[in-house]
Amino acid sequence: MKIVMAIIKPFKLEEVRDALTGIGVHGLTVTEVKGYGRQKGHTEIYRGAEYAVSFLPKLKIEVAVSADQVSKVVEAITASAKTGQIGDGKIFVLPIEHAVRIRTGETDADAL
Amino acid sequence: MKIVMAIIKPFKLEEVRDALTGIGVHGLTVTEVKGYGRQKGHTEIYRGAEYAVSFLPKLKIEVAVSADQVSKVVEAITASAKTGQIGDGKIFVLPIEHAVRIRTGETDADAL
Amino acid sequence: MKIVMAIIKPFKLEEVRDALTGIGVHGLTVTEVKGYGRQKGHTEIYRGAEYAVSFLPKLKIEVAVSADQVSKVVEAITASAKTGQIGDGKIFVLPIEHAVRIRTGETDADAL
Amino acid sequence: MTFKTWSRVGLPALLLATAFALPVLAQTAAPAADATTTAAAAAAAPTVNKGDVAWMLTSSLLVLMMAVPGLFLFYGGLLRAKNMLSMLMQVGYCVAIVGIIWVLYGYSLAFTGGSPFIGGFSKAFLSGVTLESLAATFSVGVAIPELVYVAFQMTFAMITPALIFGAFAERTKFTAVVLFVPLWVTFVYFPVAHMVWYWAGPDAIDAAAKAVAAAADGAAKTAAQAALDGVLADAGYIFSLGAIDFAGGTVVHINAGIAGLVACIMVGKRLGYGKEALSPHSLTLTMVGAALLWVGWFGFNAGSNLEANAVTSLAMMNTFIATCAAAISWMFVEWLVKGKPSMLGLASGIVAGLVAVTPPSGFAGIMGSLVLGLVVSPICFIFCTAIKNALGYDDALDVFGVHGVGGIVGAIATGILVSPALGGTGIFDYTTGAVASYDMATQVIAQLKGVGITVVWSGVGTAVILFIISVVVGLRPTTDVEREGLDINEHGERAYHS
Amino acid sequence: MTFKTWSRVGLPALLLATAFALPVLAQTAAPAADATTTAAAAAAAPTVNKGDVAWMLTSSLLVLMMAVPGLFLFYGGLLRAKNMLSMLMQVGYCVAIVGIIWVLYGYSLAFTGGSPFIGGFSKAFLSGVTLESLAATFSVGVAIPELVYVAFQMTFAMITPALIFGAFAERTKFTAVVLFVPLWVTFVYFPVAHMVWYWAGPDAIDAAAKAVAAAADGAAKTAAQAALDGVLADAGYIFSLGAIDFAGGTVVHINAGIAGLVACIMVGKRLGYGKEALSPHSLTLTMVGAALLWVGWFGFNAGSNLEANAVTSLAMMNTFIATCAAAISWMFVEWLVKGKPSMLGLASGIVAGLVAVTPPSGFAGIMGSLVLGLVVSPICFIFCTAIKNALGYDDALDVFGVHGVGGIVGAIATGILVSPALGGTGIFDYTTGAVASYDMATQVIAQLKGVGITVVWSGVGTAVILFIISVVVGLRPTTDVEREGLDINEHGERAYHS
Amino acid sequence: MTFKTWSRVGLPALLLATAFALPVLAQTAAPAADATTTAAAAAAAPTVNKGDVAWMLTSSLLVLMMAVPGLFLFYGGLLRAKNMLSMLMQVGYCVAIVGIIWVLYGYSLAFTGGSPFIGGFSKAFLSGVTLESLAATFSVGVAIPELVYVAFQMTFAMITPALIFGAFAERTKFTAVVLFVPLWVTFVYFPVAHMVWYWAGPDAIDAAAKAVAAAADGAAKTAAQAALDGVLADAGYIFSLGAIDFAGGTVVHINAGIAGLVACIMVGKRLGYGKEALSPHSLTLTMVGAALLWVGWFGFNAGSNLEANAVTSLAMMNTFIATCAAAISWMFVEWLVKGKPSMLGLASGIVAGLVAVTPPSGFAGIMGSLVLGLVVSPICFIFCTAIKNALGYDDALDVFGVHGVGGIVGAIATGILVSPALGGTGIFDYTTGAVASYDMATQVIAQLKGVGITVVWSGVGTAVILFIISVVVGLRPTTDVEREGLDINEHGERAYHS
Ligand SMILES: Nc1ncnc2c1ncn2[C@@H]1O[C@H](COP(=O)(O)OP(=O)(O)O)[C@@H](O)[C@H]1O
Ligand SMILES: Nc1ncnc2c1ncn2[C@@H]1O[C@H](COP(=O)(O)OP(=O)(O)O)[C@@H](O)[C@H]1O
Ligand SMILES: Nc1ncnc2c1ncn2[C@@H]1O[C@H](COP(=O)(O)OP(=O)(O)O)[C@@H](O)[C@H]1O
Repeated sequence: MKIVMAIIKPFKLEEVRDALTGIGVHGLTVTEVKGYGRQKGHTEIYRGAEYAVSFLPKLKIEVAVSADQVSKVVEAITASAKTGQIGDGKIFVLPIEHAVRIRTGETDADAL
Repeated sequence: MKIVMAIIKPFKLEEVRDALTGIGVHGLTVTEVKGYGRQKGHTEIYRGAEYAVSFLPKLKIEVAVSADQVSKVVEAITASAKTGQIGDGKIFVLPIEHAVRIRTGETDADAL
Repeated sequence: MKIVMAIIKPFKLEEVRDALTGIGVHGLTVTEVKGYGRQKGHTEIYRGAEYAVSFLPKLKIEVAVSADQVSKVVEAITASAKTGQIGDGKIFVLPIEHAVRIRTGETDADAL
Repeated sequence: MTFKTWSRVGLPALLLATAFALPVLAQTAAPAADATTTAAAAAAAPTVNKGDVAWMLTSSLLVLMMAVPGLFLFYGGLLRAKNMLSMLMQVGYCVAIVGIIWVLYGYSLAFTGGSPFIGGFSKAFLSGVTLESLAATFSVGVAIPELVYVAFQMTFAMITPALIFGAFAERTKFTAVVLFVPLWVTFVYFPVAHMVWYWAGPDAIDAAAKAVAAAADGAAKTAAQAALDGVLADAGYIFSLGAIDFAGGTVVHINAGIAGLVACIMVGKRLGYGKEALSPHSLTLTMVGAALLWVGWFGFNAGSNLEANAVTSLAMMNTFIATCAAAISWMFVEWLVKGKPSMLGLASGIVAGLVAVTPPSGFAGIMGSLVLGLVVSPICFIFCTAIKNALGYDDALDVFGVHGVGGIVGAIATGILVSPALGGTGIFDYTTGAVASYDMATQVIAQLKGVGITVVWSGVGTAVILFIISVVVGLRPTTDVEREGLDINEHGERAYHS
Repeated sequence: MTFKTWSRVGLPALLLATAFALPVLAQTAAPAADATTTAAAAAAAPTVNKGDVAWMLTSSLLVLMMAVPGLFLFYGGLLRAKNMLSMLMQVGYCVAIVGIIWVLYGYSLAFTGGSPFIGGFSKAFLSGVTLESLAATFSVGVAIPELVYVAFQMTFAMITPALIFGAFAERTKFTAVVLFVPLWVTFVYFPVAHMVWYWAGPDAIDAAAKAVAAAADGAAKTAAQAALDGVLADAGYIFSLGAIDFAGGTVVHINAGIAGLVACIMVGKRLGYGKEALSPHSLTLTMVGAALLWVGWFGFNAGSNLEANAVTSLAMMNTFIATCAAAISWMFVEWLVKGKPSMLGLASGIVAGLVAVTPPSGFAGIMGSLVLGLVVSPICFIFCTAIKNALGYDDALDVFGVHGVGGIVGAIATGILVSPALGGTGIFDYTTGAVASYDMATQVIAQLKGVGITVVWSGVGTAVILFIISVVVGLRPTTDVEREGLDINEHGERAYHS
Repeated sequence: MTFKTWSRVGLPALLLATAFALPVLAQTAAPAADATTTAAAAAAAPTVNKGDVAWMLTSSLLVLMMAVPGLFLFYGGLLRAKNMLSMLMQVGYCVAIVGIIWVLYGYSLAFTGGSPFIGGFSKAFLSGVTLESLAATFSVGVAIPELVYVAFQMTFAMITPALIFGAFAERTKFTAVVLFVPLWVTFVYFPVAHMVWYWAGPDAIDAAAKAVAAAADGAAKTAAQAALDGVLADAGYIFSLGAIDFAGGTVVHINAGIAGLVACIMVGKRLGYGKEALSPHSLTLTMVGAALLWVGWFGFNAGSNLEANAVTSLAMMNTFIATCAAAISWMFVEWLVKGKPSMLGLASGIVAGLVAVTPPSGFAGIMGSLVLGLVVSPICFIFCTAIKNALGYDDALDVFGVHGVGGIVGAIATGILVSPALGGTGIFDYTTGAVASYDMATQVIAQLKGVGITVVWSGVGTAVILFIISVVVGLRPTTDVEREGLDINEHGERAYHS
């Protein structure tokens, strides 16, 4: 099993969710994060003070899937989250050793 | 070492924390997340507009523990976070290769 | 490739970011989290009710780097995030199996 | 989404169309005389001063502002975010429905004669309240348009039930609240307001007293005296006992405070009470609400003089100073007892001071108000902390601890602070046209009677009403609904998105 | 940061320095007579009552409070956080620029004679408006200082264009708004205000009518009658048609509502409209804003009586009760149709009620207002839900659905509710000094004409103005800017940080 | 939780009980004559108009609303969330403690005769201020109840020290603030208020001047003239210099602005100042606060006329237009210089305009106010950006840059704008009963003297007070406390939870 963790632009969430449910993935967890990268931020001005804001709002999506689904999931996210402009984000795949569904105690593939 | 990452219902936090300290785990990190899964959301209505809200508030708990403690920790979380109703959440176990305590520079098991 | 995940004190963010860019790391993702650990919290008092608040505001930083950069990154974070006082936080290193840049489809090291 | 339910909407509209046919403002149809004006007719016609009208219109708005948005913010900020809208909804509903009830029959029940306990229906649908009809003030020969009085008093009725919601916040079904408000104002508020505030007015008494003085011989004297006695007897029960309440300490605060205590016990504790942190989601909003309550309260207290004169400014200064003193007092008491002065403590002190000075605001001297403010906060503080925790009821926003207890302290203190020897104004006797002689024991006992009657009436009335509601629709939502929040479940909304 | 741009700032200052040289308040330079005072001079000099002044000053502030912070909050809370500041900026800018325009030429265009469609420039720069000049009220012989009237009417002009912003919120360039406001007040608001509200005043009519009565023989009679006809003809076009509008239902609400509809269609839908959730970022702020609108609206409605008397209190009670009824009505309609009573629904009902009761507030009976409130909410509800969704325009904050539709309902209902047979006041005829005879059909037709003219004027005017702006600077920001939010991109700020 | 500390609470209560024994309002004990009424007795007794009373009561509340919640929001929103409650606490404490001090001795020190620099203790505990005592207005023969004046002036004293807190926000110990406020009002505010505003009043001067005119022969003339000179000399020092300040530009804004500058330098910079982003946590709250300041400021400026007449409406219009102009001016200046028009800029312009128009509000013509508004914003803008950054002091919320600088601009401009040739009212001379002849240089020099004295008094006084406090309890919290936030550490609370 793997966790696919993607950093995306916030307004792409609905499209990514739809793409994932389209390929049969029915669970995911989303976190509001701030990203720092090549995409440049803004200058904010508050009366006398100017601040360069380099952290931009992004969403982190985490999807646990069985190993054989990983490439399909990565593709789905890539396709749906892409705008082609800098700051579209990254996808990372991490290994999971074990999974449990709290409600039932089912484990691993059954837990997803 | 492993990281035990659990998605739970928000109001279960205190119970889970108590369960973990009960088995000698004294550190953890909590993130507010939104979860999408089997548990159905709500419809929100704002004057003319109805939105199906499928993302529900959840908490993500991350606990770094030595490999031998993993099963005890998973059990403690399962037991304390369970309501038996859909949406109770998941537990994932991920490998950690290295850990450091910033204050002292201690590493691995000593860092926890 | 690895993900270096660090829990730090919130006001250290700018210093850590500068330390990382100083060693050539130009991307990272930040999440607001709450930490529970040795550092003791506060008591909040709201009229009749006193609550011991044991969860303290922290930031989680996630940096994906190639395996050979890990130790440099860990050092940079340790050095810049340290105050020497309890609650400075932890660094965990996790393996990544795969990485993709959404905008271009580049993978692995090229994706960072 | 179905529109077939539309048809049902027509019913209330139809019912009201009937009332609507009453030519309430058509001047020809207006009865020439009502209780107020008949009595006044005996004397010279009272005059209306536009300065008074301006002040009373302003005061009505200030009291409205206390409820919306004052109470919205003061109460709402203390809740968890998931229940924020439920409070705004309840308070907003309360204000709106009470306004409707007020013009349908509320004003009539509270402010027409009839029995010492409740008025009649002679002014239902504001029948007979025209552009010409007048309401008495506290000065002989000075009146305000009756509609001004209707509006001003309406705002009191609007806010009082809303105060109670703080006690059972975060855990009460909206349908229960929907039923509670009309029943409570009808069976608790209007009677208590009538008992405390209804009287024949200064012009009627003055005229009758002058008739006694002018009466030529024994028989005429007896007749005139009987007439005077009749005028004096045309008053609410608590008023007749000699209890004084300048701006509604009993009617509003004790009434709501006791109802809150009963209600929070009957509804039961919030899930997690005493275990989880039920932290306020925005103390900023709470403090802004406290500030708006303070500003608005001058409509309440200084408006209750019904004129814009020196007594009004006295009521204003008393309200200022008691509040300042209570805020400082709560701050230091908490600092001493808990180790830190909290902003919520300061805000609580502000409200405790405002509550306590409500009954004596037009009667006390300013130094008296200062002492009252200093004294009330420690007492409320004990009730909101030690006593509430010891007894274990979940009065979520301390309606009893602040409004009930503060109101009782203020009502009793009024009997003391009115004393001319302590800088108070004394009590004016309209039959003699001078300040009456004052005896502290007598007055304090009268105050205690007023408090006692209000406590019992409100306590019993509230309990009966809630019992009926609990049988009919139930008081509490399901555990799941309460956990997830009332907003999303009962109202289909959430207060905040990013 | 460069300071070379500083030099450019001097220009507007210089321009104004010219105006500044006009000795507007120097009492010697003040023309002894203006339209108002000339007419009045024929009769006894009208008197000023300080109670009226106090109330009108207060009312002006209440209307200001409706805009800032009322509209800030009511509108702002409904937006996504990333566009919050853009709304505060637009409303703040609107209030400020209209204030300046008002004293430069706006007051003059709206409230001097000239043509039935627009006034002239005789009072530009408030020339001739001195500490001595007076403005008429609706009572013969009663005046207020003209500057009080200038201030009061200014606040109406300040808020009206700001109402429109709700329709095209979250997607309009700030530069477009900067151009829109001055153009719209000049070519739409001032003419409509002039058409609806400009008249010679009661003293002028009364004096001319008395002159007719006093005229000795036929020739004198004819001359006097001609003079009277002249005075009666010195009025705005819609006023002359006999349409009545107590506090601005046509001028403010229909005007803004129609402009909003046109604008939201011309600007186009928000990105993601109908697909993504465009949820309000803080319904708390929205409800606080609705509450402040409610409180402030009494300045609007009761202030429009220009005096502090019984009619003022009637306007106040009507405003209270229509609002209460509309809030309750919206709540129950939504409960029936959608299954849950929402707080936003309650807030919407409050505003719908306020809008609807604006034109009849000083004319209707209180039971009439109650029925009006019950009726207006379901109508607005249908427009904000079924009809808007069916037609697919993105009126983001329902400016048309609430202000436009509610205003039309209220304007028409005014023709009915003014009926003395329904408890209304009837329409006073200053030539006879009595309430005129009333015919419902006639009056409703007059109202419909007023509505129709306003709809056409506002619709056409707004479309032309926006078309010009779209050519000159464009209406919409880029997609990226809209996605990321107007605040950070157009104003360099974000509303919230932690 | 221990209750043994309870006993200590009794002490202040006991102290006050002594004061309480003074029969301040008992009418028999009231001295028949005080400075105001003695003087007036020579002329016809002045009359009280209820319209004035209504307006002044309203004005007092408007000024209270500026502080709470106006300043709460305007200042609080600009802070980081972790320090929000500390500001609410400080402002709330300030208002409350100053209210108490005011009735104990503050009113007496400011508004009784004695020396040109400070009053005496003759009205301590409001001794002699009864329901009958009157205070002069600016019109001969017109008075208001003295308690109205006490209330109105109290609200000025309440808000002024709170303005200073913006300068040293986010880094000052609460205990330091607790000591600062009583010391500062006593040694800085009351003297400056006395110097600027204390005078014998129009009736006294008028009566004395008439006595001079009526005096039969040389000896009587000399005596009468001496009496007149005595009456004229019975005034504060700055007043005697001929400096004019309609609503408190020197007393409130320069005073607080200079104190803020001194304080922020003495307290030192915030941790991270100039390095980390110290972003405002809610510009929404800030703009709502600015709006409430605007609305409330009319109580300040128009209320300062003490009557509800045409001059009051002039003060209102001036306040409106200067503010509109300053808002627009700041917006465009920032747009030109920084490239974007920011909402905080607009809000800053609003406040700068309000500050600047405070001293000339009842003296200037409306076009003069417009120019003043256009001019003041660029000046304040330079101080809040270029100059502050260049000099490196951390005036966190620009108390000096907006209130100090704007106040100085306004005070000097008053000397110009009062000119009848520029549309101003001129200065009334009560000895002749006409507008005095005007010389711009003379008046501007008088204004500069007033400014200079205030700057020095406030600067020195504040420095001494803060030095003493820094020795006694210290000014700054520990680094850890400042990092984590004052709220949780000093008050045991956090403003927001979810
Ligand atoms: N090395 C990294 N580790 C973790 N997150 C990263 C890393 N590099 C980029 N990110 C995340 O991806 C987001 C997008 O990256 P950015 O470099 O701006 O654009 P792009 O993905 O188009 O190259 C960043 O805002 C950040 O959240
Ligand atoms: N495949 C997944 N990857 C990551 N998170 C998941 C996944 N499936 C579920 N979750 C998380 O677990 C939560 C609960 O899942 P859900 O399917 O609603 O109920 P249950 O855990 O009872 O099966 C979701 O809200 C989501 O946050
Ligand atoms: N076992 C753990 N798993 C995950 N996070 C941890 C763990 N232990 C500590 N943390 C995180 O690190 C933070 C700092 O830990 P703490 O024990 O307070 O101090 P220190 O790092 O100085 O030992 C905690 O607030 C928490 O967020």
